[in-house]
Amino acid sequence: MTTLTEARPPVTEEKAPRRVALRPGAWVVWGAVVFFLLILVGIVGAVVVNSFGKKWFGGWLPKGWTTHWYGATWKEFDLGSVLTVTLEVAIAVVVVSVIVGVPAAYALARRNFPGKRVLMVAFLLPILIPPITYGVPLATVLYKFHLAGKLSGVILANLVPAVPFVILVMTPFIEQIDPKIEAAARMCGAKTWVIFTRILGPLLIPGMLAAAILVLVRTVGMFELTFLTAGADSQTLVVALYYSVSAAGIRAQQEIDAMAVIYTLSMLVLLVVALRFVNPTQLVTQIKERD
Amino acid sequence: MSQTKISELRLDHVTREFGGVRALDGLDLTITGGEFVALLGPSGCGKSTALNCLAGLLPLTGGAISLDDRRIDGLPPEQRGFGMVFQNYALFPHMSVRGNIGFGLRMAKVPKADARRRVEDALNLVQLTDHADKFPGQLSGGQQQRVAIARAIVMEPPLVLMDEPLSNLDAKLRLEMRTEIKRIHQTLGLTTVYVTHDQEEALSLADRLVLLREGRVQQIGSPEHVYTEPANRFVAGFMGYRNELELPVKQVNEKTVVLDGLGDGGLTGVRRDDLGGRAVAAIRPEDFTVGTGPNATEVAVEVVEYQGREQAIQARTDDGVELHLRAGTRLAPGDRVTVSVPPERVLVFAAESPAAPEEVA
Amino acid sequence: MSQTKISELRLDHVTREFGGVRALDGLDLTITGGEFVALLGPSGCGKSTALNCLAGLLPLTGGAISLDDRRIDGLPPEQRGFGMVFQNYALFPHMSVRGNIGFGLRMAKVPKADARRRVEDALNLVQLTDHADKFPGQLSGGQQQRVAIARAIVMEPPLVLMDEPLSNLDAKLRLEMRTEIKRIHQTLGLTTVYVTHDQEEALSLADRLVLLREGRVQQIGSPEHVYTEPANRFVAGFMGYRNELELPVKQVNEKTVVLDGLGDGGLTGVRRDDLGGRAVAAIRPEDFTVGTGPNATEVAVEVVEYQGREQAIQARTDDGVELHLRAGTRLAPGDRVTVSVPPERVLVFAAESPAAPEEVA
Amino acid sequence: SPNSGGGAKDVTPDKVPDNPKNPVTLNIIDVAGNLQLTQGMIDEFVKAHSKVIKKVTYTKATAPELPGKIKAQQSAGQVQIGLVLTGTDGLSAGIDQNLWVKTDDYSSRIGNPNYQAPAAKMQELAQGHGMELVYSPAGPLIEYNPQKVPNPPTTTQELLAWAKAHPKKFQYARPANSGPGRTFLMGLPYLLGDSNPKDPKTGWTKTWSYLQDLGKYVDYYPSKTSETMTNLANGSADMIATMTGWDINPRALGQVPPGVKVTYLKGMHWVTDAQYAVIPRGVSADVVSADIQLIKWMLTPQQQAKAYDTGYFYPGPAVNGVTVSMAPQKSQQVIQQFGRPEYDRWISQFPMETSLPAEQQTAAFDQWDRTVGGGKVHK
Amino acid sequence: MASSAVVRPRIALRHRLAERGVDRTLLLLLPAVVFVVALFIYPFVYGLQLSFQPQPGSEAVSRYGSGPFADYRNFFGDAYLRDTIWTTLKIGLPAALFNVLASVPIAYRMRGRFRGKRTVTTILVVPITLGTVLTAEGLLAFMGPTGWLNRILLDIGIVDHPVRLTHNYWGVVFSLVITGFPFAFLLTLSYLTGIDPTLERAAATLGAGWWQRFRTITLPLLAPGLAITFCLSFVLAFSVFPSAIMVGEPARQTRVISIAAFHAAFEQYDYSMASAIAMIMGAVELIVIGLVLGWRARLYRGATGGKG
Ligand SMILES: Nc1ncnc2c1ncn2[C@@H]1O[C@H](COP(=O)(O)OP(=O)(O)OP(=O)(O)O)[C@@H](O)[C@H]1O
Ligand SMILES: Nc1ncnc2c1ncn2[C@@H]1O[C@H](COP(=O)(O)OP(=O)(O)OP(=O)(O)O)[C@@H](O)[C@H]1O
Ligand SMILES: [Mg+2]
Ligand SMILES: [Mg+2]
Repeated sequence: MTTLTEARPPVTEEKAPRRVALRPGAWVVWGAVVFFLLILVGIVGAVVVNSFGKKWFGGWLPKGWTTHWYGATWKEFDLGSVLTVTLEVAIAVVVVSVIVGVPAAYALARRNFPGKRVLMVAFLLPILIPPITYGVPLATVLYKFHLAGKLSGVILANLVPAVPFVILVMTPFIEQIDPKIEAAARMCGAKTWVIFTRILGPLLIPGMLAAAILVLVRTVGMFELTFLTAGADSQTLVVALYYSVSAAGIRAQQEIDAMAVIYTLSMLVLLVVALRFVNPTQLVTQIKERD
Repeated sequence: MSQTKISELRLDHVTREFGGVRALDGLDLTITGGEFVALLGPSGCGKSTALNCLAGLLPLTGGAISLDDRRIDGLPPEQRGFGMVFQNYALFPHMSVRGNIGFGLRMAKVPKADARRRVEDALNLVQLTDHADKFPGQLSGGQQQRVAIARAIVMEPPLVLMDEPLSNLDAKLRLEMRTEIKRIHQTLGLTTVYVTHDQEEALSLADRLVLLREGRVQQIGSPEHVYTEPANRFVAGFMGYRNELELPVKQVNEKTVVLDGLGDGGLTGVRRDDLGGRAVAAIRPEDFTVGTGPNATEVAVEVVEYQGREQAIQARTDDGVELHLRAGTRLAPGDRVTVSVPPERVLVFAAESPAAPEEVA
Repeated sequence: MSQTKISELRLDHVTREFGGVRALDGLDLTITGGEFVALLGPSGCGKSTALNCLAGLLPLTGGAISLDDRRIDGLPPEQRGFGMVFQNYALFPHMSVRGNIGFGLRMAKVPKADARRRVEDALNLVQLTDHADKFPGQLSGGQQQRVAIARAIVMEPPLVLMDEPLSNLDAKLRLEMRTEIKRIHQTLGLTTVYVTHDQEEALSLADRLVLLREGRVQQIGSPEHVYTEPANRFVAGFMGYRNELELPVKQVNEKTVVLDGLGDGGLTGVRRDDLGGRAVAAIRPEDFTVGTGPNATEVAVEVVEYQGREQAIQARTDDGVELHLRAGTRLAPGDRVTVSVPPERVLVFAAESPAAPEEVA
Repeated sequence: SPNSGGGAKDVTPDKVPDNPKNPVTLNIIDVAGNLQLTQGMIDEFVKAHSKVIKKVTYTKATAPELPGKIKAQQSAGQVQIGLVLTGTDGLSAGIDQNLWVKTDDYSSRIGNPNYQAPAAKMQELAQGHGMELVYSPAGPLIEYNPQKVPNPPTTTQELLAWAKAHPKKFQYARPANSGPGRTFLMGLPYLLGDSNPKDPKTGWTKTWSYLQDLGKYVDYYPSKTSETMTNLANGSADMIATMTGWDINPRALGQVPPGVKVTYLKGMHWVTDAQYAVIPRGVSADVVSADIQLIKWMLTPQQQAKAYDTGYFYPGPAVNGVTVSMAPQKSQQVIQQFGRPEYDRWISQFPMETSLPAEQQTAAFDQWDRTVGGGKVHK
Repeated sequence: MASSAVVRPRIALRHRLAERGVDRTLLLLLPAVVFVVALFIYPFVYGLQLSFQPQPGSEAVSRYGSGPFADYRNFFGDAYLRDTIWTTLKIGLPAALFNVLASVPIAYRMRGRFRGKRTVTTILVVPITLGTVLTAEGLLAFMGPTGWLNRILLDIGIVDHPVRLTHNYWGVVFSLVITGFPFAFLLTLSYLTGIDPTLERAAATLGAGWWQRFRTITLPLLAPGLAITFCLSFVLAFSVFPSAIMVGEPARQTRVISIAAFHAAFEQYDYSMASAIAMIMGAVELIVIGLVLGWRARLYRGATGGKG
């Protein structure tokens, strides 16, 4: 056993110098992040403070506080049901657009076929062309088939830009995944559907999450198409919000702010819920980074 | 997915091109059920391509594949029901080892309890029980490879395709895994197509060897056949006839031939080709013996490599011909020794016979 | 990046944990400049981990690495200037073969013309000139591996770390590449740390072998030393002493020992440990000879594997002890033969000596 | 074509029953903020006439998008909106595109509302395709902070001089997005004595050059009236354009300090404003019937009194004979506290002009955008 | 053998098609294509043909007659309209570029593992929920002349008059950055984490410093994703509308093309002109995106990890 260890001085207990000091680049980046966040706090803070303020005629803070504005808007727009509708629409659009969009993105990412360019343009157009142009005829079609004026119409109309959006976002994600992994799944007898749900699904979660969040944001914020196809009981929050911002007439600034805060809060809840479930960093890499 | 056994798998002129270059060029092969076929050939000769075509992962550029007289080359991989061990493993990064191995069983809707048992068995087989809950990213190379093997084998598919499944394992483990693969192959009556670059593995496992070169078959035959009677100079070179001595032909007999330039009496060997003016004698290093005997010649030892009980020797004759041989006795560079080789161990090919390529395009 | 040669690289108690499990446990090793060190050990024993720690890709959990008495374990990999061939290649998928190989030279701002020449040389070396413009995704497994080798070697780094660089190459090519690696190592005076699972490779290439098991060093020594005098039962098993026969001790002498149960006169071997009641005799299959001689015993042949000139035999004594041996003569299952082994080729360890693990945790 | 009612089929008046066969669910869409004034009236109607309307749903939206929505429904033959409450913009867009039912056909059933004279003029803008519900003389008025502006301007020239002396302290919002902004714009031709106050393209030479001069001292044009109010409140502006409702209501809401004052410029003509109820073509006979009854109800003096609200559209009622004292208690209290007695005087004192028809308004906004708001680019 | 000889041509065709990328995988496109055709193509074609039918009595017709291109000629003939393209590009391009470029280094830093990473990520993504209205209101309140920001600046003494940060070009750009950055960041971060870190390690052993690793390994592998991120950010920024009005100077500096379209559609009720403007808008975007995607097509796109 003499070969096992060689004579050597005792190991020094001193810790190796680690790369702890941040490089200048890092300082700049983190500085920029902090700056951005400060601005953000200011912007959000100003609105939130005002929405609770009684009167704010300049000065650092309003004179007096109240929650009256929230009650007022809530009542005026019956926000309870509006929020429910918004939630339903948002979730339906996200789910359907992901289900329809991801397979299409898959085909676009994995295959080069004649006519692909034309198809890409066809998928790009709904994102590029403002709804002004196609909103009314689209709504006509939907009314004709008795789909508009209720939830289904709002959902369908919002899907028009959402599906291409998902396709566009997901294509690079799918390109990143090694096709060999799919091949392996097929060799295990997995059909296309299973490949999507069991193999690509989990690997694409960060991408789908990103796409879903963005679609969600766009849907909740999509005024024109929603308005054109909504019925009395299928209004979404943004319609109410736009009304309060740009409709004729007088309303308290605080009330608008209160509504904006409600809008943001409801989106925030959705976002945080989404982020709780999945982290926007890829599972795979996470595991790799553990070493 | 047919879990029934295969009775015949036929490849008819299977061809696959990549951008005009034929990676696989008219492969004709009939595999009978329960056979263990090994694909051999230099790096880049089309072995993986052949497996991928068989599995249905690459569309064919030409030819046909039929299983028991049913054309299957149009079938998607999941409907062929073959198992495959990928050269690069292709493990599911988001599933634990257990999840990876059990995936196929879940697909086949094997009852939970049964599946669990089979997964545990497979884990045991590849000696990964302790790592069952790790993810592929947390495994060593060899561990990953074993997961890939287990994942394919646990399905007990009628046809298993294995692409260098043991390349990252140490000698001891490789031996064990090899035995296991053989055992499974036999007990389950599977048909196996196996790619390896390890001759010993190929020889000991396979019923039949297929030698490929630049996408074209060079020889198909039993291990012994290929080993002792390589069809051409390329196969000989690839099968371990490391000494390829290009020498002028002195005398051609019916079965044997005498070449000039090695030893005093020339080099007598077995004739394998029609011969022109020059020929190539192919000799395995281990067929040389140190000491006088047939075809004796004196050489100077140049390089000695330690290889345990034996040494790998590079030596040179006085005529400047380089020889590779193995010696059990200790030699040192500079030593002069006489070596000999029995004529039946010397294969003589025409110099034009396809050579083991320096470069495989 | 220091292109100067290394004079001494010292690993002091280098330790690396993954979530509490020690993949590398107090590795002490001093590598002198120009040395060729091979790391050996079963799959998952920590070889890649050791290389990664050396390269600076994994932070240490404990211990220190010093290069010529300078602590380097805090340095980022790019400042260490070591070259590395990754076990999984890690080729840049968006660069051509040429681009991959030339990457390091571009980073080092080697003049264009010079770099081009060196890349071409490296391409030549790994026989990929014809594939120079392909992308990694278009290469076969072995071709990718050769790119990985070329990419590391073209830099001529003072220390090269190679993680199973030849595992996906065929025998012929492996032999050639092995020679090239050795040649480069010698002509450039590089220091090389080499992981392999191929014993022959390790024995013939390395100046020194390091045997690892579960992250701990088992033996460090010259190939011959490790081969003939394994430090313990584990090393013996790993180095090819495939027969590990646990038998009762009959008689203990100063240097030798006689065990009960094999042959009539017992099994005489070299004593390597202090012995208790039972001991383990480690014997290589190739050390058995068919025929009478010392330690003769009669066995029944059970399994015969074709391995070319030789056969791998699995046989059993009348006492039920299983033996692995090799035979040049043809045997068939059921044959009864007498086999013998010289006592100096039988190593006897205490039964408690660490065994080659069935399962490597 | 975009200008037709598409597939909308009109019900002819003879098909419209006096009472709906079945009580209807009425979808009311408000694009003018009109519900603030009229929701009380409607709710009371529904309570009192559950046989006519069993339920109302309210939708609020902005005017511009409304025609598109109605048109989509009409082209599909699926009109779901039963009644629209709109300002002049939505009204005339719909008239242009033939979206509204001709209410004149039902004048016998509605009866002749006893409109005040200026309100009656505003009703003419509806061209028989809608009924005016509320009315306000609006503006233009100047609102200022008396602490900063002890002597408010009394003429346009004084205003210009003041603005010059106090750059960036006078503000009015972009007319296209602001009631006071557009009232100021439409009132200026009268104040300046332009050749044709009804024709912004050719008849407003003085107005345009005045606004350009004034623009030199205007910091920027907010895109919402409320922002001018905020600026007045926090001191970044000292004088802004306003109108009656925008003077009273924000102070009542606490947006603007109660102490600010309002004045007018010499030569003032009121530019009146009104809001209407219109019925989209293509609704069922029952809905038309319910609409007619509802409109009639809303035009009774008792209901009209609710239009005083909190000074939001001051005064509000469109018909004669409605006094503050008839309004709900809360209205009375707000008007008492934040109303200005001088308004009644000014309303009777100055001539009333209807606001421009939508087309001319658009032209005026466009011109303003090009030459005043965007003028700085081209100079 | 006879039977297989008969079917051979059919199968060969299938293989040939597969070689060109036509196989059953393309069926996956079907739902999306059906969707786009059913719900988008008809309305879009309707809008397109509308843009070639100038509205009688409109300004375009009075100037350029009732030919199919009158609306387009009107748009390009009127500097006030034509300039909106330039104005929009001037806002949209820098904002989109900034969002994408700024998100790269931050996302790059966020890849590694550190405590609180999830929190920081979430906080950076949160502004996505603000919506244009809150952003606009917040900008006006916070950055307005009497807002907190100006108060702070005045109190510190950096400036002696309030700085105008709203109701001009910058106001709109700020609002686009605040809502657009998280968008770009979220995408970039997700694309970035799909890249196998081993590749960077390999580059490190070849002597590449962090910047070189980033430039030669990470960036090229990220580029296809960045291209898409840029396209989407650009589309968002190019179609900026509410904030151009609320925090911009809608008559002048921030008179973006969608204001012109809105004006035509909803103030003049000239839908054909609005369609024409929208088509022009789409065309401009398509040109920019076409350039970017054309560039993307030339990049490496494929697996960015794994063995080989
Ligand atoms: N996608 C591709 N595009 C272009 N050429 C390819 C592609 N895939 C493989 N090739 C080429 O086809 C040939 C055969 O490749 P294949 O992977 O079958 O080799 P192999 O026999 O498995 O080799 P190895 O033993 O090195 O794995 C190689 O020369 C390779 O470069
Ligand atoms: N990221 C990780 N997380 C947890 N465990 C890990 C991780 N990486 C490696 N390990 C474990 O550490 C041990 C050593 O791994 P290493 O890769 O060094 O093995 P190796 O000697 O290179 O094996 P092989 O010959 O199979 O490549 C293995 O048991 C492996 O499972
Ligand atoms: Mg291969
Ligand atoms: Mg390893």
